[in-house]
Amino acid sequence: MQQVRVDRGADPVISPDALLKEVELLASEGARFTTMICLDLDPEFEIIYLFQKPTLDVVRLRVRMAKDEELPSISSILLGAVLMENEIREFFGVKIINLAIDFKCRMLLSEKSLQMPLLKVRPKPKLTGGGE
Amino acid sequence: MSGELLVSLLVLLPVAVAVCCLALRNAAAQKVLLLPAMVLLMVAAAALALRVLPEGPFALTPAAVWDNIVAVLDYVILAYFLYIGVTSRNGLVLGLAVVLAVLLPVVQFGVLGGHVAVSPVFHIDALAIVMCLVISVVGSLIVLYATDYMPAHEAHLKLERTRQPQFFFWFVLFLGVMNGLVFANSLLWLFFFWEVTTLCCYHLIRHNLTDEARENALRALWMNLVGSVAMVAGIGLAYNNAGTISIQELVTGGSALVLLPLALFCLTGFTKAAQAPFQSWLLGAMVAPTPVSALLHSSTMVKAGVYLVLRLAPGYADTSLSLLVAIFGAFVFMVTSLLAIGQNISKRVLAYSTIANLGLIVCCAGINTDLAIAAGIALIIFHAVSKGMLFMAVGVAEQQIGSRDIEDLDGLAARRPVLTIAAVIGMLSMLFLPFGVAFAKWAAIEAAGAQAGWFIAVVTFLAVGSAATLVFWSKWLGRMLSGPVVETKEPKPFLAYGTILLLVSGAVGLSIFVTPLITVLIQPALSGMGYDQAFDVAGWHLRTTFGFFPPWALFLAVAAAVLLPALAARGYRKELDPVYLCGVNVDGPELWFTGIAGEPVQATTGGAYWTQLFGEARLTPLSNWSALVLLVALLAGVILR
Amino acid sequence: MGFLKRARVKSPWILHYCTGGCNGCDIEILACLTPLYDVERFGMLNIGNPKHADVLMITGPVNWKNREVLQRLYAQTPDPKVVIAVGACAATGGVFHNCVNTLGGVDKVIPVDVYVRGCAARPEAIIDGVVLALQKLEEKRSGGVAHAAGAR
Amino acid sequence: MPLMSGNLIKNLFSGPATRPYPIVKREPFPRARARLAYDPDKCTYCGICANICPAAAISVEEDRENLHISRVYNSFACISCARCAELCPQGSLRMEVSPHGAADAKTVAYSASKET
Amino acid sequence: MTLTWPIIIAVAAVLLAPLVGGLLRGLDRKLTARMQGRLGPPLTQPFYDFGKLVGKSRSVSSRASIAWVWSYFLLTLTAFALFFLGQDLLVVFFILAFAGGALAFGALSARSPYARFGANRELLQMLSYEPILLLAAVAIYFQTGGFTVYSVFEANQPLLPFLPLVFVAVLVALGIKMRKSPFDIAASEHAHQELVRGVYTEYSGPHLALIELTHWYELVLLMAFLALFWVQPLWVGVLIAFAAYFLELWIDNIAARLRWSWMLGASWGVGIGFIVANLVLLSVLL
Amino acid sequence: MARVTFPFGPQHPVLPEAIQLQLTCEDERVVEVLPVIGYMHRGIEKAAEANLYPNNIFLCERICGICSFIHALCYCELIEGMMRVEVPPRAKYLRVVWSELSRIHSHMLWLGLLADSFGFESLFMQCWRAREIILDTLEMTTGQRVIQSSCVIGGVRRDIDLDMEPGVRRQMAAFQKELKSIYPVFAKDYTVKLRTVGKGVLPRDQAWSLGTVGPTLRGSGWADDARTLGYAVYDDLGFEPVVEIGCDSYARMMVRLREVVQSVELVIKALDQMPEGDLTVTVKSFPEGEGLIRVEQPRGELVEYARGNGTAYLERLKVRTPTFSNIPALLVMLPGCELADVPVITMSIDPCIACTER
Ligand code: NFV
Ligand code: SF4
Ligand code: SF4
Ligand code: SF4
Repeated sequence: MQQVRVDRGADPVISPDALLKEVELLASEGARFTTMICLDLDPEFEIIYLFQKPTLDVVRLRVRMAKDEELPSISSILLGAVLMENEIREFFGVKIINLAIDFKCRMLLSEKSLQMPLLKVRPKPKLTGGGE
Repeated sequence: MSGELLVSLLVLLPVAVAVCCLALRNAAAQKVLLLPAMVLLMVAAAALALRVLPEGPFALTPAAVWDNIVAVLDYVILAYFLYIGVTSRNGLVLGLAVVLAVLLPVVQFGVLGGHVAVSPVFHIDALAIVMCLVISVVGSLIVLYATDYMPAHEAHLKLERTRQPQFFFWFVLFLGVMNGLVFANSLLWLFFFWEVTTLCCYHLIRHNLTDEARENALRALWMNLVGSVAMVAGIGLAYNNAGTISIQELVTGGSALVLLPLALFCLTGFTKAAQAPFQSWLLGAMVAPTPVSALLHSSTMVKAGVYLVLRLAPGYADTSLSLLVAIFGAFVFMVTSLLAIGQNISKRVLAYSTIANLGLIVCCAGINTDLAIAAGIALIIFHAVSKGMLFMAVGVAEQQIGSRDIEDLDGLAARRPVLTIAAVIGMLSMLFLPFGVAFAKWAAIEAAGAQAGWFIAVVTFLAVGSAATLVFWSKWLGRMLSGPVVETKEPKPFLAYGTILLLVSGAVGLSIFVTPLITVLIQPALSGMGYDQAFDVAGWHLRTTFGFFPPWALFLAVAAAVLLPALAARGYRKELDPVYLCGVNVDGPELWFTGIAGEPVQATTGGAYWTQLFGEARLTPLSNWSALVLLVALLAGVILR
Repeated sequence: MGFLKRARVKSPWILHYCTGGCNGCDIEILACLTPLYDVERFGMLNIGNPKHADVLMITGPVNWKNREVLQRLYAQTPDPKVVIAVGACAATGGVFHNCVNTLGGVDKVIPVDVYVRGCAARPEAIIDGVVLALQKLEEKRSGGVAHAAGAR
Repeated sequence: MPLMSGNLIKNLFSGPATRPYPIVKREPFPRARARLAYDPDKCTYCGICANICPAAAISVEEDRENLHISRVYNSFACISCARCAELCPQGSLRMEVSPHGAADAKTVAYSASKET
Repeated sequence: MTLTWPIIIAVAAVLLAPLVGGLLRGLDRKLTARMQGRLGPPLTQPFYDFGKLVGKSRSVSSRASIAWVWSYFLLTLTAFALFFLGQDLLVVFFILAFAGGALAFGALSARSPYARFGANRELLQMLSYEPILLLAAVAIYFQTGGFTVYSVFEANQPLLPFLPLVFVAVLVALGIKMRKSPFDIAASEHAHQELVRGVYTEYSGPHLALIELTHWYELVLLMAFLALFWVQPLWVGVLIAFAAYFLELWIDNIAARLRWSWMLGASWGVGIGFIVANLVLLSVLL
Repeated sequence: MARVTFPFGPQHPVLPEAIQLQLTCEDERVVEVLPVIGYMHRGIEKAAEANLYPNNIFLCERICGICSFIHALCYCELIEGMMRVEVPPRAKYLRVVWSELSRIHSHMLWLGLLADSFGFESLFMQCWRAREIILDTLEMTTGQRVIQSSCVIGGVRRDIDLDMEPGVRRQMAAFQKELKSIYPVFAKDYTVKLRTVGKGVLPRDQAWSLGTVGPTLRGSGWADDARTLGYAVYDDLGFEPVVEIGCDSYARMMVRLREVVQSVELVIKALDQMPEGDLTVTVKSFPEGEGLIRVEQPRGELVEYARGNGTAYLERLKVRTPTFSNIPALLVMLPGCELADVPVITMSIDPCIACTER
């Protein structure tokens, strides 16, 4: 039976600056990007990166960052991450920089939609709301 | 007017006018000179036609001193070629000129023994009249067009010192020389005129004096010199084998011994007609101002090549040479039509189309039946009118739009309606049936189909080529027809537009009156060459031994089919709907759609060229080698018999 | 003009468009074309081009990005035309009623003539819907009441 | 190349597989879920169904002025999940196997008469 | 020949062709459906489609397009009439090519990417089938000594035994003209194609109806051409044409749509190759 | 060279769903592809935070109507795992049966659409006709054709009881017969091969590094299948992933084709081995903490993450669907292909936009 419950303590937690180095290391071992999960743990974001080793196991990596911190994109190392990074930027407003393909926060949402829908606590300057 | 006078007028008037042009630096003055002169030229041609057609061939032999003058001039020109070869450091030109310089005296003094009296020197039959009319009418109109075109051209180039005098000198000279060429019966005279056309052509291509222009002019020169060498050799052989250098005698003599010289003359014709593998000089010629292209492609230069092949056709009728010429022509027709599909430069497409049509004429000469020769002659006429006009239209478009790329002609109808309609009619006249070119194509296919054996290859080439023609014209034609309406006033320079429209009406009119054209011009030309009547003209339709062509009925039907809807569509006044763009159009007149990141993206609709199949990179080597093999086979076949 | 009128209900050409549903209804619409249901019996064709269509079959709750697309497709469909909203989410938003990026139903964007129930709507239900839509189509005339696109 | 031919021959000779739906209606599967049947007599208006419905297709409304409670079912919104039927304590809700298979004429209604 | 009879025949053909063509298309859809195990639409479905389209409102994105679509129709009609007047086959095919060109011009002038793609592919299709048709006419000349339809009737032997390979080649052309797999690259009979019906994309309502009508004429014309391969007695030819039609449908249902390059290769290889082979064989054997 | 830039979608006859590919072509050769997505995005992850956690099953099922059962299964297994609920064995077997039936229905649907995308209409019809057998089986056993609503947290809601089982077996046999007539057409037909072999080549290492999953990855020679992780009862069924090494559209097609065969066998095997017992266990508590699960969808590996806080509402539900991972591969495969191959190559990853955009 696969492990469903995630043991938090087992994951390395790093800062955004250390991310690229870690990912490069992983990539050099042949790992590939699986997905990333962003959590709005106000006042921080926690982003869980999942990588898959050629042995098919999943490796986790957690990044903790302040909401206005910049997160480097890993799409230059692993192109497969580009869509998910765009999505997280669009849904949470995480400042991801150097995206390989930049959808300018218009990947899934239109300018009339509710912006950054998954934020738990909305920032002060009210963003253009959607809906009727 | 006496025939002599007319003939000398037709040859010498252009020469005189050309010299005058050299002295006139003023564009208006040139116009004042050229307009009446050209009208006079046309009138003279018509008058000669009126004389020759009812009365039969007209022979003329100038005083013997002229023979000497011509001989001297031959060497002057040859020296000039040598000079060009030396100064340009072009090995090919130099080498060929040297060969010529050796060969010419050998032939002239060694074989011909100094002087051979040919009687007559000029033999003006109906075929020559056809050519003369084409040269004098279409050529003159192009000259008039050039008087409008060139000032604008020079204004665009911002020249300090006008080069128009030189331009018009060579330009007008060309007409006279061409007339002389088609009248000539003596091979030596023919050779002289031939060399002068080469010279004119060289200078006209070079006119803009850019590096590319110089280079392309040299290419044209050496390729034409190949033809000259072949011609001189042919003259020598002809005299050696048959004892005559009169074309008429050679052709009607029916001796198998003349086949090799005839083959050499055909080769000469091919070089001048830019048949593969010599097509690159004509393609390169498009660096010249557009009137030059119009002139070279329609009424002069290349037409001289096919004229020669056609003129000699009776001489090689029913020989394997004829078959090989037919196969060669058909092959060139097919391959250049296919090549044209891959081109996006309008003038290049036109150039390939010219080569293709010349190939078709060559093929007709090779098929060598009444119908085929008739088709060939008809093609010369129709092609000259339509192609000259198309070049002129493209030239105007290039000046006004600033591009010769077919892509940029997209939607021209909205910007330049008159020009577009002219061009569209011109293209249709190159392409579809009731019009003359297609009529000739029809006749050619029937004529080729009626021959058995190896002519299957000819028919196949013709069929594929004619389908390819359809493709490259159509995709160009269709693009021009609609576009966002732009409020621009179409500048309409009088002479340029006037000549274009005249030629358009000529193309249509001649096609409508193809039956009288055949009875009045083509059938006499046929009988002049010793062929039977190709068509059984019954009232208003044409019947061949196996086919049937009702020109007027077709014209009525097609005119109704094309014009009525066009008129009706003009009346459609409702607002136009946006095109289908998968539901993401951005509203507006142009083609925009919502693309990545929600931003508007302009939809572009570039043309298709299928370059991986029809591109020059792929097809040209293939075609050149095959054509070369065919040429070698052609010569070898004749030598080995 | 009895024939023309009859022809109209005998030859409904369909434009199927998914505005953000789950696919379920879309594949059922496709299933209608296949041997077991074969709506071509009624002359129906899935034509895929608004300019050729008579019947718009719309599935999904319409999300914000698709709104304009839907309006444009509707505008590009020549009259007379009918719109069928297929499935719960096309009718009301269905299970996506509380999703932030949806508008909750096709009739929020373009006028709808017929609703088809179900999540996913069964082929039989879709056929019923088409039959009803054709009745509506018969009532409309060419160039008749032109609906303003995006009524709401 | 003509690997499909076998199928075509079979299809040509075995007749069409088409179910002539509106004319002949297939017997529905006993488990088929079409619409919700409601028995107002048993209902206590407890509101569980309304709370639990994932598509918000049911609401139990209380009209205080008229002292009237009604249960409103929007069959167009219903996703036929049968969760309400499962959870209704009174058993007043039941998924209906529609008599003619998956759909009947009631499945469709005009916008104007969009029932609630 | 007197012109009375041909004119009567031609007028009758022009009047009857929509009926025949429509029914043929109906048969096509019915048979296709049955091959796919479906019931299929009624035989008269094409007429319903036609009537429906006539009654629809128009959507026009370019004036030139609507002019050309009418030209397409009228030119096809001209070719059709010429054929039934017993005229020169080459003339008929040339006019038919003009008609095809008109269709392409109409699509090209719409400035719509899809229509233009369609038009370009339509031209490629013409590049594929034109030579076949022209060569087929030449082949018929080989056998009959004339290029006219009339001469086929005058020659008193059936063509098919002598020109079997030519017949096969014409089948290729027919497949392309009918827009059937594997050659339905420009505008497919069925809509799920990457070009959204290509050349027809921008037409709607009555114009689409007109195109449909033209197709019927084209279809009847090509069937008549196939029937020419056996005109003594004519009913054999008609039967052969129907058999060819069925074969075409069969092939449509056992093949995927192929790409243009393949189409070009196949039609030139099979089409032209077969005709040339046939003619060579003929001249060697006879 | 003349370029053509135009939208391919969102409304396009070869695309059953709304996605736009912004294509740039030279002649007919595609030189640039940009995916424009968002036409199907509903905001399910957000809605999942507002719903009672058991209701999310029905929401998750409607992420996609094709792979809906496995979506429900995934969500249920995830929550069960977080709450340490042990599901009765019979329920596990039933889950496998329905999962595999869903897979067959999804693959058959796809095979049909693929056939349609290269203009093989009769084959499309044949596939969808065979697929109806599976849909009938699903309707017979669960009451709905495409969205079954049969999985709940703690087990399944419906049973395949003794009187139903023979019916299911009969249907499977009928399906196997149909499949036999379709299989060779796909595998061997000349025109099919012409349109698929060598089209959309995705080399082995690129398939891996771009993050592709499912048949797209397995068609490039990787034996990566989440079913080997053994959720539900895949351990007991002796499951082996299907792998092809062709790396092209044909290989991907063959993977799916062979998976259909395999799935039918799995269904029958599951029916054979199915133990008696309860269908559900009652679940009382609320999910807490974090959970992560990977299951195999027809299109590949589905990764779901949930975070609960001990209330009836989840704090976060993250669904990473297989197509989401497969789309980057399209950007590599499409440039350089012919326009006519765009539908085939696009279909070859079996894109499901509803899943991708949630
Ligand atoms: N298989 C699958 Fe899904 C999921 N999850 C995915 O892309 O189909 Ni709609
Ligand atoms: S109604 Fe249901 S099945 Fe249909 S699209 Fe909407 S959610 Fe999917
Ligand atoms: S749950 Fe049952 S009893 Fe309660 S309101 Fe609903 S139907 Fe009535
Ligand atoms: S069946 Fe489901 S959707 Fe329908 S009313 Fe009951 S709970 Fe709501």
